[in-house]
Amino acid sequence: MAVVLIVLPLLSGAAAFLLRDDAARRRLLLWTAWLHFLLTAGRILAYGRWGWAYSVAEGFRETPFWLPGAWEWFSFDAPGLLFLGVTSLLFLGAAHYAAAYLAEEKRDPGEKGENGFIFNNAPEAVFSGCLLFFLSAMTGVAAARHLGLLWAAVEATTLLSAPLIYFHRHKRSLEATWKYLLICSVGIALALMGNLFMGAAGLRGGAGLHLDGLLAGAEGLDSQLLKAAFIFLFVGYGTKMGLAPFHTWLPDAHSEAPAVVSALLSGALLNCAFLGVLRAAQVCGAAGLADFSGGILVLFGLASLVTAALFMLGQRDYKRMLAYSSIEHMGILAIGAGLGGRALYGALLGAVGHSLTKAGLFFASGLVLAAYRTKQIKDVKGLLRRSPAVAALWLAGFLLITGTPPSGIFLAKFVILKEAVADGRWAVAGVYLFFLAVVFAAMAKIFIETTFGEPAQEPERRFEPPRAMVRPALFFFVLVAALGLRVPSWLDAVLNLAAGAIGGAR
Amino acid sequence: MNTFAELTIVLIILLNMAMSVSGSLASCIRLAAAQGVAAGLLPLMAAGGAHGRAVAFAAFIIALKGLVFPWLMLRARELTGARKEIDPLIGYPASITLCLAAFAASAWLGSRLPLPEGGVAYIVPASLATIFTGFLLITTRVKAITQVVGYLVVENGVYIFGLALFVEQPLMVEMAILLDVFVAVFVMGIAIFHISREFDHIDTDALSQLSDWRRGEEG
Amino acid sequence: MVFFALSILVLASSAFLALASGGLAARARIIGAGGALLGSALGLVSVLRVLFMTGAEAYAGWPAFSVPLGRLALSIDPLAAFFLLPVYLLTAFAAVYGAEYLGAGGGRRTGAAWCCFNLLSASMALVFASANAVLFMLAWEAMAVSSFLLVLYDHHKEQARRAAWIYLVAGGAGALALLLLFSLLGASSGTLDFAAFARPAGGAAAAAFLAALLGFGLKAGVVPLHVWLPEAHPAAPSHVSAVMSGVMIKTGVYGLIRTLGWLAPWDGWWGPALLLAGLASGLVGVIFALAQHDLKRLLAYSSVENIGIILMGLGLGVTASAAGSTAVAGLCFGGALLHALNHSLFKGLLFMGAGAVMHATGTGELEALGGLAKRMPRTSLYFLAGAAAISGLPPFNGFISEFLIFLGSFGALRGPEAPALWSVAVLLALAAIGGLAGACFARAYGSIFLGEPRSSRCHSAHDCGAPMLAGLALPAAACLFIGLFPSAAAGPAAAAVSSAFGAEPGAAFLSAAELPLAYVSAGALALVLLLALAAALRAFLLRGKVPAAGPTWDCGYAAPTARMQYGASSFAQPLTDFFRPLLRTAGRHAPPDGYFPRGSDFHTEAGAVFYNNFYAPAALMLRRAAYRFSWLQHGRLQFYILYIIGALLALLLWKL
Amino acid sequence: METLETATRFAAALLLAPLLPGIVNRVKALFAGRKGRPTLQLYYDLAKLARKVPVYSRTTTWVFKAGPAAGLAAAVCALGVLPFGGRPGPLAFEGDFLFIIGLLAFSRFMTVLAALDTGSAFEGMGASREAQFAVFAEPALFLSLAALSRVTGEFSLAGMFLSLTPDSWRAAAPVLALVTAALFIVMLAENCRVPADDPDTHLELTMIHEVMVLDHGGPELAYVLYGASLKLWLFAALIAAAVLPRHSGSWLYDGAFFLAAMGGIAAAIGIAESAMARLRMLKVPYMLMGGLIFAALAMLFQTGR
Repeated sequence: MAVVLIVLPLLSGAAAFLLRDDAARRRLLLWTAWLHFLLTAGRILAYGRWGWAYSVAEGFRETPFWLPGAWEWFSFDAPGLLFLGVTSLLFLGAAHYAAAYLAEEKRDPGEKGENGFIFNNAPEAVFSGCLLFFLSAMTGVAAARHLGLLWAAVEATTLLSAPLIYFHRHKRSLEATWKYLLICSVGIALALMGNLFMGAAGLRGGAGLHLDGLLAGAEGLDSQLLKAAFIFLFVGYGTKMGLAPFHTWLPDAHSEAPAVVSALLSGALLNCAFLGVLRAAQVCGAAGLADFSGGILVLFGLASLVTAALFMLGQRDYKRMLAYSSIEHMGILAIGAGLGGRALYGALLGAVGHSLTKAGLFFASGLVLAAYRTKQIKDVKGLLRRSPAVAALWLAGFLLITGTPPSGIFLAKFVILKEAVADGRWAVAGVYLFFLAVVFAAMAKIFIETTFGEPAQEPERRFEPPRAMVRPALFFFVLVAALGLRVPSWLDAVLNLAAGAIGGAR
Repeated sequence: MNTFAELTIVLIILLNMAMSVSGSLASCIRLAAAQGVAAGLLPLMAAGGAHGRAVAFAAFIIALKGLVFPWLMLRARELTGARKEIDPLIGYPASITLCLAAFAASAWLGSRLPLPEGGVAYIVPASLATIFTGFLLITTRVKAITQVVGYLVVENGVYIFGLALFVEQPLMVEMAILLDVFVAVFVMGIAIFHISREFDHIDTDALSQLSDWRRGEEG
Repeated sequence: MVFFALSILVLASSAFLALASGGLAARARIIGAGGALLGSALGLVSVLRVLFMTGAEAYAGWPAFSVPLGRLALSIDPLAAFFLLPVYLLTAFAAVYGAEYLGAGGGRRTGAAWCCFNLLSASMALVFASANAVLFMLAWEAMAVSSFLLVLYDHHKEQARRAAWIYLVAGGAGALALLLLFSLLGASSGTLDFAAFARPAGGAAAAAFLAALLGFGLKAGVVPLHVWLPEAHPAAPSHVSAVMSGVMIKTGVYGLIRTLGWLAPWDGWWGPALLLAGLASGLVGVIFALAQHDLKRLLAYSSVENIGIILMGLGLGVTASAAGSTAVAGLCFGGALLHALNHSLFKGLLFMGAGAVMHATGTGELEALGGLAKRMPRTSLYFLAGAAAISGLPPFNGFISEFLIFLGSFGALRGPEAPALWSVAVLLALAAIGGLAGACFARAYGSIFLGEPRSSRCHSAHDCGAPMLAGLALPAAACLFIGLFPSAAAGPAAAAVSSAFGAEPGAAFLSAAELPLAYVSAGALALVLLLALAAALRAFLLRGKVPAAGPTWDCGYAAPTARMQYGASSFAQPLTDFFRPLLRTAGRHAPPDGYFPRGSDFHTEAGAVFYNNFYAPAALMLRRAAYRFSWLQHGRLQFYILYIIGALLALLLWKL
Repeated sequence: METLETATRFAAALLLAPLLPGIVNRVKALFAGRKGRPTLQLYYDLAKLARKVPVYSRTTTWVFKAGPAAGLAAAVCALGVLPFGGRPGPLAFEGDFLFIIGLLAFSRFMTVLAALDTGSAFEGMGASREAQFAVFAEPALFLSLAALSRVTGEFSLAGMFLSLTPDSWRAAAPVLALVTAALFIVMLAENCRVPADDPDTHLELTMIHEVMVLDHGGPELAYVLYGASLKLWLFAALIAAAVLPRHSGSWLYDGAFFLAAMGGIAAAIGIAESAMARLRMLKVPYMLMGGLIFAALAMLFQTGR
């Protein structure tokens, strides 16, 4: 199953490179997304309903599967499934948006202007192909049972998303791409060090880097080496996840990439990195080092929250503002994961909510960009007059992302806070609350100024967004709001199992 | 056998020093390649038994790091018509001092880490020092290519470190990792090419337009 | 509970229908107003059932709403019902009024306004009825968001956007504080159902109290957390301001009362804390109200004042019942609750009256109005009733609740030391507030309706249509009714007190207040009778005589002009001068000079002192910090990588 | 029988009230060595005014005419609460003084509005001053009554004053003295007497209460004057009840004593007016605060005891 899910987008990606006809390629993109989504959904439901965890059909094994005691390369446990589900759903929306987006970009070919820049787009084949490869790599991250493979998959996501960021061929996007590429590669190199340490720690146990093996023999691991391993893995994957102070690439990449790519980066890629961190924490937890890993996670989570808040104050570019909000949420997730217990449940729920909401917001930001041709907040006024539909999306996204109920994010924040208070972590709760308030104030200012008021340019011309580009965001927002009203039993089961699997602090 | 290994280690360390002071781009690339080759040879000597798999693997690595990468980089350099100089942000004396300091620090660090005692002396410090040298190249050089070189050096260091720990990765994983590194360098090469086209040189200080530094607007 | 559910359903569905009616404002008006009326009628049924028949109703379950920690648990006890009463009453009044006020034009905007209005009512009702923290927060935030959108009704005005921002931020901060409160309570009791909440151990209780004071105080507009109120209320359409100021800020009071119920037994300093907050709010509110030039800002500040009165009652009650004197506590609690109800009636009336004035003249600037009593006789009559009521004068309802709090504080005088001393403070503050409020509203009424018009805007003014007048007349009648027959309101208030603070205070309240209230109503009736007699006597004395008409005598000055009247600021000047240290009144004065002075100018203005001197500097500090911090994102790749290495080394050295 | 007595007392108060200003004026005239107006002057004035036809400004509305009526009605209503000669009024109840204060505020409110209704600069000025002084007078009144109620432990005027005995003066002399002083000051201010105000000044700029009624004439003016006298009666009665804690059983004696005390207080007012000069307008609040401070001291003494 896992292998199928990995190979499917791989093949269609290759096909996308070969195909000549744009329409056909877009259709291929959509079909692949749908197929991937349906398979994933079925898998998750099967898991959530009947706890169908491992199976012969799951992944292929190091040694033939009829041998007992052999470990899979790829298979799904609860956390993997959860993130796979989010990724797949997100990709479905992104595919629809991308198809419409590419069509739009084709309709007025040639050079486009955007606050002063003139640029061309990369060939569409490269774009679609990389999108599909990207999906396959992320599926690999979710499914990997071997830390080495996990590492490889994460690095693959970096490399495959780089061309996507450089879709608009101009200086700024190129700079963003370069920074993204180098910073993330360096970070990932550190993660590789972490893997090595992990392996060294597991050397006596003979577990290698197999997650199952490590977890099984966790008591035998050398704690000092394990700590080193966690630190390296944390810094490595944390760089990819965008935790401060490793976040520096994130605002650039997210603001310069096309909206659909930003959505995928923020909604899916960061989750993959988060999964990497969680895996490391999982081993630490199993080895009884939960307090160690939890402390680090909480510390850097708070740091990210503070950084994001301070950079959102007086932010001048609304896509960068969204990027910083992603950093903020990654911080919240890290805090939740560090606190452990119920907070871990909150963190996972938050990850789901944030992915969908932020993706929708980036979609909306793409529409705003299309309506105003600028990312400067000061030049965007009176969106409500310019395009009521987009304004409604924009505002709804703001309310959802800041955790205004009904919203899954609200529940996540609440659960995490409750856990922090229950543990008597007063300082954590205090900083958490204060900077959440600061973030809220900063974002509120920006969203009010952009949405309301009178448009600057006269004569005012209405902007009618193509429905296909509005629908995905709408769909995601409805989902998140519904999540705030009702967490379905199967999802609850998956979340609980995932939280239980990762264990986390105490 | 270990003597050879230790000689290689010394060679690697010296290469680090050389890189930190080498003034020309091409030589820097070649030094990195040489280091990669040395690293690739290391397992054959260290692990003693030069059995089939190890040999094949070493050959592959040497081919990659000793031939493919330098070729890619030099080609990129040709295409971009980058000037020969490295033009570092800090002077060479400072660089070499930092490199030495890095080596000392990694010696200390290696002594602190309770690593499984390999036969080869100084392999852990050497690997760490290599990594730091890589970072040194990335952070103190202006050109984009040097940063890629730095990245390669970091990779070398990590690889040596892996050898030091005897972490026997399954072949598939090793392959995946190597593939990633290869693709990384490839993609970076492409990026450099684009950079040179857009900015008509590849100094990264041109690549600092994207920032949130609100100069001048107080409060 | 069925009726309540139906009312919520009707309100919500009519809201979405009104929105869906798109450009057709006329249809939106019918749907919106009709839905609001029907919904509030249904709601009133359920409220009255609880207050007079069933005593309490609860409902739990409905799996459709099931989230971690949250479930759909509703409960209407007398306390909730007592607060629900004004919700539905004012919703109905404001809907009737708004049907004319918003008009049949305005296209899509009108539909949106109706949608938000009905959602606001529904969410307020849900706030009072919900018995689970998550559900409560859901309703709470829905309330905040819908009112936020209504504040932005005139979003093309920069002022409105600023107000909306301040309001939204205040609401968000308050919500976070409430999350902290509920986390504390939930941590101790395990669940987030209100029924299961119990006082957490040790310092957590104090923390919870402070969190509640912050979160609910922000909504209630307690000084110094009131800064959003004078900004946001004037920005919204008048019938919305009526609902916001009349009912919505009461959700804060309600929350405080509930919290006190959960956190009992109370620490010693809580009562005084509430009391001091009340003192500050009451005095600051009324003093600033006295200094305002804009009618709606004035009314907003007076809301702060009335919240202060309510809190004084609560605080004194808490102090007294901590000292064991139940009767006093009962009187104070009852008075506070009753004042909450009364305030929503007369404040709603006054805001809608202000709306009528602005509708007719296009301005709420006191210095530009005058002489409207001739042109808008009925509006002026109703407004007068509201003004008298809010100044706490018999025979109106404002007097009743203040009378009860006074009675309580006098009772505390006889008791043990601590409450006695606090009660002296309350007495003084209430007395001063009474005098100041009287001055404030005499000033407002005088400069709007009496004398000669101060600008041409007033000449063409005339009474508005029947719906708006009805929206004014109904609350005015309610104010008079409670003023004349207070015993009718005492029963529900007593029930609410018992359901909030236990049976003893409720019973004590009823027994202590019954007789005095009967006498007060007798006295009020006597006053009305005597007024009638005086009028009759005058008529008798003037029978068959024709009073002559002339110019105002004005000590023989022949040609008085409208500009020579005593204006609003000159009326208030002696007091505003007296309180200048607090008001920081900024003045501009160009005295006439030379033998033939060209002209002179005197202008004073009381700014938002708390915002300018506390919040703005804090925000500036934060922005400065952000500015310095922003250097870190300078765009240089090399340094970015240094960050990573630095952090890595730090971690290695620190943790290994 | 009881009701008859009550009615008599009530009627007596209504009838005798206009006498007080007359007495005051007599005393002042005595001090000034003038012959002075007849004691019953106010009665004559009222009778004359009742017959006159008023002139209304075109600016005014019904509020202008309602002001005096409200003032009168409130004053009469307040008298119903007031104890007379050691007997509770017909409308005495727990906290009735609060009701009285409410009535006073009501009449003040309406009077101020009536003044503003004329649109005249002078009357607006007077109204503003009236409103300002009320802010300081009310707390003083409240606090003195609070001290009284703490001394006696009673909630109703009747209760307070009836439970005042010579012993309570012996026990709490300072408190009661301070309270009396505070009440006296408040009375002076509330009834626009020197030093707060000068009823027979002719300089409008310095007037407070008088200036508010400049435009009134005929029956309205009669209402105003009569209401003012009732108000004076009210405060005087409060003080009388405070300083006169003697209650023999028979209501005849008590009534006589009471009336004598009222006369005495009127005389005291006259003396004060002749002895003191008028304060500057800006100083009046400080005088009222003096009253407030007296009351506060009384309170402190009382809680200290």
